[in-house]
Amino acid sequence: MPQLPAVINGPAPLSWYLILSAVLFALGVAGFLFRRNIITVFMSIELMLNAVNLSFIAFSYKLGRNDGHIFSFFVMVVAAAEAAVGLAIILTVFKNRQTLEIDEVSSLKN
Amino acid sequence: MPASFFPASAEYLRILPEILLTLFGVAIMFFEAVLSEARKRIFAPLAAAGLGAALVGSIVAYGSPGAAFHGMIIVDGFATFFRVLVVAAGLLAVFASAEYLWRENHPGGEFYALILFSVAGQSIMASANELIVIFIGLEISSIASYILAGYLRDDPRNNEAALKYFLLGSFATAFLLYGVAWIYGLTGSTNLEAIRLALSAGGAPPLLLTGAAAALMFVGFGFKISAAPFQIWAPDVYQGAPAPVSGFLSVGPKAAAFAILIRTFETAFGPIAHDWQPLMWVCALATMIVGNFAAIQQSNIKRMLAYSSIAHAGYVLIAVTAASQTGAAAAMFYLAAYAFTNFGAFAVVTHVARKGERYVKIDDFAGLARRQPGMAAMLAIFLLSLIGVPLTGGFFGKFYIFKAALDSNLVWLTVLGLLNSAVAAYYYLRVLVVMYMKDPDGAAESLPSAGPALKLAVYGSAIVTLLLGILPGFVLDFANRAALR
Amino acid sequence: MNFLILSLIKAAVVAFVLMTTLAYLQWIERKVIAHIQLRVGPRRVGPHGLLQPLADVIKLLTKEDILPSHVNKVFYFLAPFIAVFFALIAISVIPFGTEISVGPVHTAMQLTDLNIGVLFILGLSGMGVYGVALAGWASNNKYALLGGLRSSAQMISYELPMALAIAAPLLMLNTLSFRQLVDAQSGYYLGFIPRWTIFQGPVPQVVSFILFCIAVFAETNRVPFDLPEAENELVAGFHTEYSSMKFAAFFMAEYANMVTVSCVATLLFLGGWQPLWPAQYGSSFLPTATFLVGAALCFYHGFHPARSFDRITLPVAGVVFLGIAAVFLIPPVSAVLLPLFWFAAKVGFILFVYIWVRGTLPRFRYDQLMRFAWTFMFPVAVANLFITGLVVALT
Amino acid sequence: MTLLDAVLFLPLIGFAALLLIPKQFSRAAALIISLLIFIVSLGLIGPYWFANPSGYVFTTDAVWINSPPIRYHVGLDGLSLWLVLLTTLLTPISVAVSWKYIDHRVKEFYAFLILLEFGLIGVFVALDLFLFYVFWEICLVPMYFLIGIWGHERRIYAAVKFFLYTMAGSVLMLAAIIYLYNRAGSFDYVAILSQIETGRLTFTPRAEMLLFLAFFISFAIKVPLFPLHTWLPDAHVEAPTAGSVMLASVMLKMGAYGLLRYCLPLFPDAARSSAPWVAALAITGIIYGALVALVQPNMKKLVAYSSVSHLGFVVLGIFSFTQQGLDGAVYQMLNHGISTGALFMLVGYLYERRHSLEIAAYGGVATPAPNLSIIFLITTLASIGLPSLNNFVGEYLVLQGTAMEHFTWTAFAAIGVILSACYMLWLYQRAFFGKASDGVTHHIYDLTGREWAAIVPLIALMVWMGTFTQSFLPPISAQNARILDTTHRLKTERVQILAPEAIRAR
Amino acid sequence: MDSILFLIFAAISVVCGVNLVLQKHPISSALSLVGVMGSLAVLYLLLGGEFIAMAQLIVYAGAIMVLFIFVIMLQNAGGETRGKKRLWASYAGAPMIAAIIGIGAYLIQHAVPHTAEVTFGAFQHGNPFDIGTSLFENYVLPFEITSILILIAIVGAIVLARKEIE
Repeated sequence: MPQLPAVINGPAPLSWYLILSAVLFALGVAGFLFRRNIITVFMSIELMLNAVNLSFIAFSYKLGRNDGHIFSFFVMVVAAAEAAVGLAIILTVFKNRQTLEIDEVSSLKN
Repeated sequence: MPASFFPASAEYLRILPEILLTLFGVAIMFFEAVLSEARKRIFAPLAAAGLGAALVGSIVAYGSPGAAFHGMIIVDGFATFFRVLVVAAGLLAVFASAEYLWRENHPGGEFYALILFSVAGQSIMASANELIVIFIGLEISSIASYILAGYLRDDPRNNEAALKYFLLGSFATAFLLYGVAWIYGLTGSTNLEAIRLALSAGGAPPLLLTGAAAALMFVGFGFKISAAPFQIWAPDVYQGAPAPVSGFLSVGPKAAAFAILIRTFETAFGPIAHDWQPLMWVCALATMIVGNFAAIQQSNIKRMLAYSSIAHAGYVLIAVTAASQTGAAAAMFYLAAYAFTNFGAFAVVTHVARKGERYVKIDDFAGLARRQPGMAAMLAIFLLSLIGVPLTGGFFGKFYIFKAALDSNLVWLTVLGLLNSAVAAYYYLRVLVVMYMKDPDGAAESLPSAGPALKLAVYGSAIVTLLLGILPGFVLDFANRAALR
Repeated sequence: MNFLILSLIKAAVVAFVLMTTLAYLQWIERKVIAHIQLRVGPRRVGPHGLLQPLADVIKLLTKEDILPSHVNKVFYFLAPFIAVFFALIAISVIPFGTEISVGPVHTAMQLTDLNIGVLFILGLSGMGVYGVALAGWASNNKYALLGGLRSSAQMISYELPMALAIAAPLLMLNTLSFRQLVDAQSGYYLGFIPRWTIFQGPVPQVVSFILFCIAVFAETNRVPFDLPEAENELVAGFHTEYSSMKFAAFFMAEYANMVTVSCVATLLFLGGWQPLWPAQYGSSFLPTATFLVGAALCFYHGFHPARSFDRITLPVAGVVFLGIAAVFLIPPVSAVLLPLFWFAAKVGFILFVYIWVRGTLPRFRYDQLMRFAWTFMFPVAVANLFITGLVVALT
Repeated sequence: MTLLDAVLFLPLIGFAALLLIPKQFSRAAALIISLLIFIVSLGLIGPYWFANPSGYVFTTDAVWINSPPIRYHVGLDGLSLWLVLLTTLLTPISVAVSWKYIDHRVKEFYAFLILLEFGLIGVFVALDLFLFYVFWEICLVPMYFLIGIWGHERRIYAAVKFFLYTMAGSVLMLAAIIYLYNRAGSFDYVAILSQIETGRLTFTPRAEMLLFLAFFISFAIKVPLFPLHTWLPDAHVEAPTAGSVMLASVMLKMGAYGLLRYCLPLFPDAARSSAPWVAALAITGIIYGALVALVQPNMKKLVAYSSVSHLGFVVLGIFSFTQQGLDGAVYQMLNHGISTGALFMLVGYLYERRHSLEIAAYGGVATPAPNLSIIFLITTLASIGLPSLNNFVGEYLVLQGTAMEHFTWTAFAAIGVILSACYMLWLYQRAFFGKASDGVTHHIYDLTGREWAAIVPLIALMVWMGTFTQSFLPPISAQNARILDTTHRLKTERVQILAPEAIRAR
Repeated sequence: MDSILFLIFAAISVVCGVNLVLQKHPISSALSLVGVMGSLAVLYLLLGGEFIAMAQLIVYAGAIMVLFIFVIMLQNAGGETRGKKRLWASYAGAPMIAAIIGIGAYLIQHAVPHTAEVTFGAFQHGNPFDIGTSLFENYVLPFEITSILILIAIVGAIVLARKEIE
C-alpha cells in the first residue's frame, strides 16, 4: 500500500460511515416499498444488504477486529445464493405470467 | 499445520445431525443424477432414512453437550429439543409428500434434498449460539423453503407463493442483519453469551440503541414466525405452496425461528427484558387477533390454516413475552404439540386436495366423515387440538403458555389470549361442521384412499397429538429441564 | 508530491507502451494469420504494412459515427467506455519487472503494487462483462442482444474455472501480490530447472496453467470461443450496432484484455520476469543473442536479391536490432531491461499462441461451449485445487 | 383402583369397544355397556347406604403430570354421588330412546353418547381443578357432535352456538384455575380448599371477585343463568331426543355442581357479596323462562325454557346460603334431571310418531294413546311440582331456604311456580285433549314395550323421590352443611387467621 | 484527504442509491446499484477492508449484479408503468424516508463517540491473510455451513429454471 503524505490525511468521523449506511438502508427500504417491478424490488433488498455490510466494516474498524469483515463476507455469500434462487423464482413467475409488475402477481386470496 | 487448527472430534459430534442431513442430501442429489427414472422411488425412503439418522444423531450429540467451534454452536437440551422437533417435522414432510409428488408428476430427488437441507438449516438454528451462525442457519432454512414453496414451477400459485415468500423473507433478513450489525457494533461481539455480558455489565451501551437493534432483529424474526405486523406473506405462501410444503413451512422453519427468537431474546437480550416485554406484549396480542379474525373469513382451508398458524404464533409469543424459564418451556411444548397437529391437518388437506390441488375450499370437505371416516376423524383430532380441547396436545400447550404468562403477571394478555382461543374455536368448528354435518357434494369426484406414507404421516401426527395431550409429562419435563436459564 | 508525479510519469509510460502494443498486436495478428493462411497480410501502408495500425486509427476516427435511432442512448454510449475502462485499468497492478533506481528515485516497474493484486484483476475481469452485456442490450437489436447475452453467459461461466485455476498456484505461493508471486517463483531446482509455478513442487501447476489459458480464451471472447461475435450467426454480436470510435473502443478492450491476461498468466505460472535458466549459464546473454540473430536474418533477407521490396527496410531493422543487442550488454541498463525482456518474451509467446489458435482452430457450438465449461473445466479445476490444497496441507 | 375409577373408565373402554365392534351390533352393545356401567355404579351407594361418611370416598390420588403437579385425584361425596348415578342411569335410557330414532351413523352416535358419559362422570368426581377442567371440556365435544350430526334442521347453528358459548366461558375458568395454581402451588381442590380454610391462601377482595366471576360466568353459561341462556333453547330444540335428555338432565347440572363445588367454598366472600345480584338474575330467569315458555308454539322449546325457569330455582337456592336452600337446590337438580329428562323423552316419542314439534300439530293425542297420555300427565305434574312428586320437595326446600333469609326473593320466585303450572297444563291440554285430527289418529300409537322400559324407571323415581325424600337427602345435606360451614366460618372469622386446630375443634 | 474521498464516494453512492429508487427501468436501477457497490468498495478500502473491497467487486458487482442484468435482459421487460395505487407513495414516501433517515442520523451521531475517526491505513487486519486466518479458525463452522447454502442455491436454481426435458 502506498502511503499518502500525512499532510493530506484528514480523517473522517466514523459516524459519517454509519449515517451513510443508514441512509442507504433507508433508500433500500423505500425502494422495496414503493417500487413495483419485481427485479427492482429485489435490487432494493441488495442495497439494504450493502448498507448493512458498510455498517459491519465500519464497526469492525471501530472495534479494531476483523470479525465484521468476515460477517460481510458471509453476507455476500448469502446474497449470492439468494440472488441465484431469487432470480430463478422471478424467471418462473415471468414465464407463467409474462409480467414483472408485483401488483399483478396476486391471483391468490379469495 | 498446527494441531489446534482442526477442531476436536467431540466438536464434530456436536454437529452430527447437520452432517448427516447434508450427507444424505448430497447422496440424494447424486443418485438423482445417476439413477434411472424407474428407481426414483428410493428417494423418499432415503430421505426418511437420513432424517431418522439425524434424529439419532441429535440424541447422540446430546450425549456430549457443550459449545463447539469457538462457541458458534451449543448443544444443550434446548437445542436438542428443537433439533428433534425440526427433524420430526422433516420426517413428516417426507412422508406426506412422497405420494403428492407422484400425483403432481414431479417426482425428483431435489425435493427431498431440499427438505433435508432445510432441516439442516433449522437444526443449525436450533443449536446456534452466535448471531452469524443464526443468520446463516436461517438463510439455509429459508432459501430451501423458498424453493420448496415454488417447487411445482408450472403452477402459477406456486410461483406466486415462492415469489412473495422470497421477497418478503429477504427483506426481513436485511432487517435482521442490520440489527446484528448494530449489536456487533455496540457490544463488540456476536456471541450470545458475550452480548449478554456486555449488556448487563456496568458500561452497557445506551438502551435506546440496543433497543433499536433488538427491534430490528425482531423484525427479522417476526417475519419468520409470521408475527403481526409482519405476517402478510404467510397466507399467500401457505395457500400457494404445495400442501405438504405448506405444512412443513408452518412447522419446521417456524419452530426453528422461535428457537432462535427465544435464545436471542432470553439469553442475549435477557438483561433488557423489561424493555422489550411491552413491545412483545403488543405484538403477541396483535398477532393473535389478526390471525384469528382473518381466519374466520376464509373459505380456502389452506389460507384458513395459514391465518390460524399466525394466531398460534401469537400464542407462543405470549410465552416469549413471559421471559421466564417456564415461558420458554411452555413455548417449546406448545411448538411441539402445534407442529404435529398443524402438520397433520395439512397432511389431510394434501390428501383431500387431490391432483392439482383443486379441492382446497372448506366446502370441499363436505361429508368427508362419510367418505373417509378415518381421515375425517384424524382431521377432527387435529382441529380439536388447534382449538385446545383437553386430551390433545394443543390443550396442554395453551395451558402451559397461559400458566407461564400468569406466572409473569401478564394477566390481561392471558385473558385476551384465552378469549382469542375461544374465537378461534369458531372457524375450526366450521371445518368440523362441514366434515361431519354436511353431505358430500354430488359433483365432487370420488376420493381415492390415501397411500401408506401419507397415512403414516397423518396417523403418526394424530398419535403424537393425543400422546402429548394425555401424557405430556415426558416432553414437558424435558422442556422444563432444557429451557434456558 | 513526489509520489504523484512519479505515478503520473509511470502511468504515462505504461499507457504509451500499452497503446502501442495494442495497435501493433493487431498488425501482428493480421500478419501471423496471413502467414498461417499462406498470404502476406497488410503491406500497403508503410513497409510491411507497419503503418497499418496508424491508418486504421485514422480511419476509425474519421468515420461517420452512426447513432442508430432505436438505441437506448445513455447505455449505448456508456457500454464501450465501461469496456475499455475496466480493460485498461487492470494493467495498473501488473508489474513488468524488478524495482529500478533512476538517480534518487527508486521505484517498481509497476503502477501500483496492491497486496491483493490478483483479486483486483479478478474483480475487474468480472466488471468487464457489463460493457458487453450493456452494449448488447442498449443496441435494441435482437442479434446484438443475443450476442450480449451469450458473451456475458460465457464470461460468467468461464470466470469460475479461471478463478479456481488461479487459486491453485496461490495456495502454493501464499500471497496475492503479483510482485511477491514472482519473487516466490525465483530460484532453480538442481540449479537449472526454474521454480516457476508450472514446474514448482509439490504440485506443478501444469493443469491449472492449461485451464487458465483455456478460460481466458473464453473470457476474452477469442477463437475458439468467439461465439458472441459469430458473424455467420449473429452478425457481429454485441457490437453489431457500433461503428467508428465506439467500435474501436470494444476492439481495444478486447486486445487490452488479451494483454492483461497474458501478463497474469506469465506472472502466475511462468515466473514473471525470472529468466528461463540461471544467469551463470548465460541467460543474460540471450537477449543480445536473439537480437543478433534477428539482425543477421534482417541483413540476410535485406540483401537477398529476391526481396527487392525490403532493400531498405530490412537493413534498417537489422541496424536497430544490432543497437538493441548492444544496449543489452551495458550492465546498468541491462539490469533494468533483462527482466523486461523476459517478461515481454513470455507475454509475447502467449499472445502468439492466441493468434496461432485463432489461425488454426474452428469455433465451438454454443451448447458445446457451455457444457465444456461446466462439465469439464469446472470439475477439473476443482479437482486440481483440491489435490493442490491437500498436498500443500500435508507438506 | 377403586370402584369409582371403574365407573369412570368403563365408559372410555366402552367408547373404544364401540368403535371396534361392527356396525350392526352397536345398538345392543351400547345398551349392554351402559347398563353394565349403571349396575357397577350402583355400588357407589354402598358407603352411604351403610353409613353417612363425611368427606370423600373412593378417592384415588395419583400423579398424572409431574410439573406442574397435575394429579389424577378423584373422589365421591354426597354431592357427586347422585349426579354420577343420574348420569349412569340416563345413559342407558338415552340409548333406549334412540333405538329407532337414530337411523344413520348409529355407531358414531352411541360412541359419542358413551364418551359423553365418560366426560360427565369425570366432571362430577374430579377433585383436581385441572382434571375437572379437562373433563369439563371433554363433555363439549361429543355433545357438539350429537347435536350437530343427528339434530334437526338448524342443528349446525345450534351446535356451534353451544360450543362457542361454553368455550368462551370455560377459557375464563382456565385462566382462573391457572391463577389459583400460581397462588396455591397446586391444582388439588382439597389442598387449595384447606389452604383457603386455614387462611394460608388469601386474596384481595378484587382478586377474589375476579376469580369468582371467572368461575361463575363459566358455570352460569352452563346452568344457564338468565342473560346467558340463549344457547339452550337452540341446543335443546335441535338436539336429538337422547341429546336433549343428556343435555337437560345432566349437562346443565355441571354448572350448578360447579357453583356448589367451586364457587362457594373457594370464594365465599365474593359469593356472598354477589348473592343479591345472582339471586336477582336467577329470579329473572325463573319468571322470564316461564313467561317465554308460556307462549312457545314448539313443544321442545317450551320444555327448554321451562328448564331455564327450573334451573333458576337451583341457582336461587344455592345463593340463599341456607341449609334448606342448598339441599333444595341439589334435590332440584336431580328432580329436574329426571322430570325434564322424562319430558324430553316423551316429546321425543311424540316426534317419532308425528314428526313435528309444533303443539298445533297435536291435539287429542289422549284418544289414540292413552298410556302415553297418562305417563305424560304424571311427568307434567311432577314438573309443575305437585306434592308427593319429586319437584315439589326441591322447590319447597328452595323457597323455604330463601324465605328464611330474604322473603322478597321467595315472593318473586313463587310466581314462577304458578306460571309453570300454567304453561305445562296448557301444553297438556292443547296436545292431548280436544278432537284428534287426522294426522294424529293416523300416526300416533301408544307406547311400545321399549318405550315403556325406558320411561318407567324415571316415573318410579319421580314418585320415590317425592315420597321417600330421606333415601336421598342425607348425603346431600351432610355435604351442603360442610359447604355452608366453610362459607359461614370464613365470613365471620376470616379476620384473624385460624390455626388448623381451631377449625377442627369446631 | 480521507474525508474528501469519503464525501466523494458517499455522494456517489447516495446519488446512485436514489437513482436506483427513482429510475423507471430496471436496467438503470441495476447500474445504479453497481455504482453504489463500486463506491462502497472504495469506502471499504478507506476503512482498511482490502479483501472485502475486492470481494465486493468480485461477488457483488461482478457476479450478483451481472446475474441481475442477465435476467433483466432475458425477460426484456420494459419500464414499469405508473400505478394509481402507489400514488400516495410519491407524496408521503419522500418525507417519510427523510424523517426516518433524520432520526437515524441523529441517533447515530449521538451514539458514536466523536473521537472515533477513520484514518486510511490505521486498520491493518483487513488483508487476505488475516481474514483467512479468522475464517479458518474462529469462523470455520459458518464457513463450512455456507457450503450447504451454496449447494441449495445451485439445486434451487436448477429445479426452478431448467427446461423441461421431454
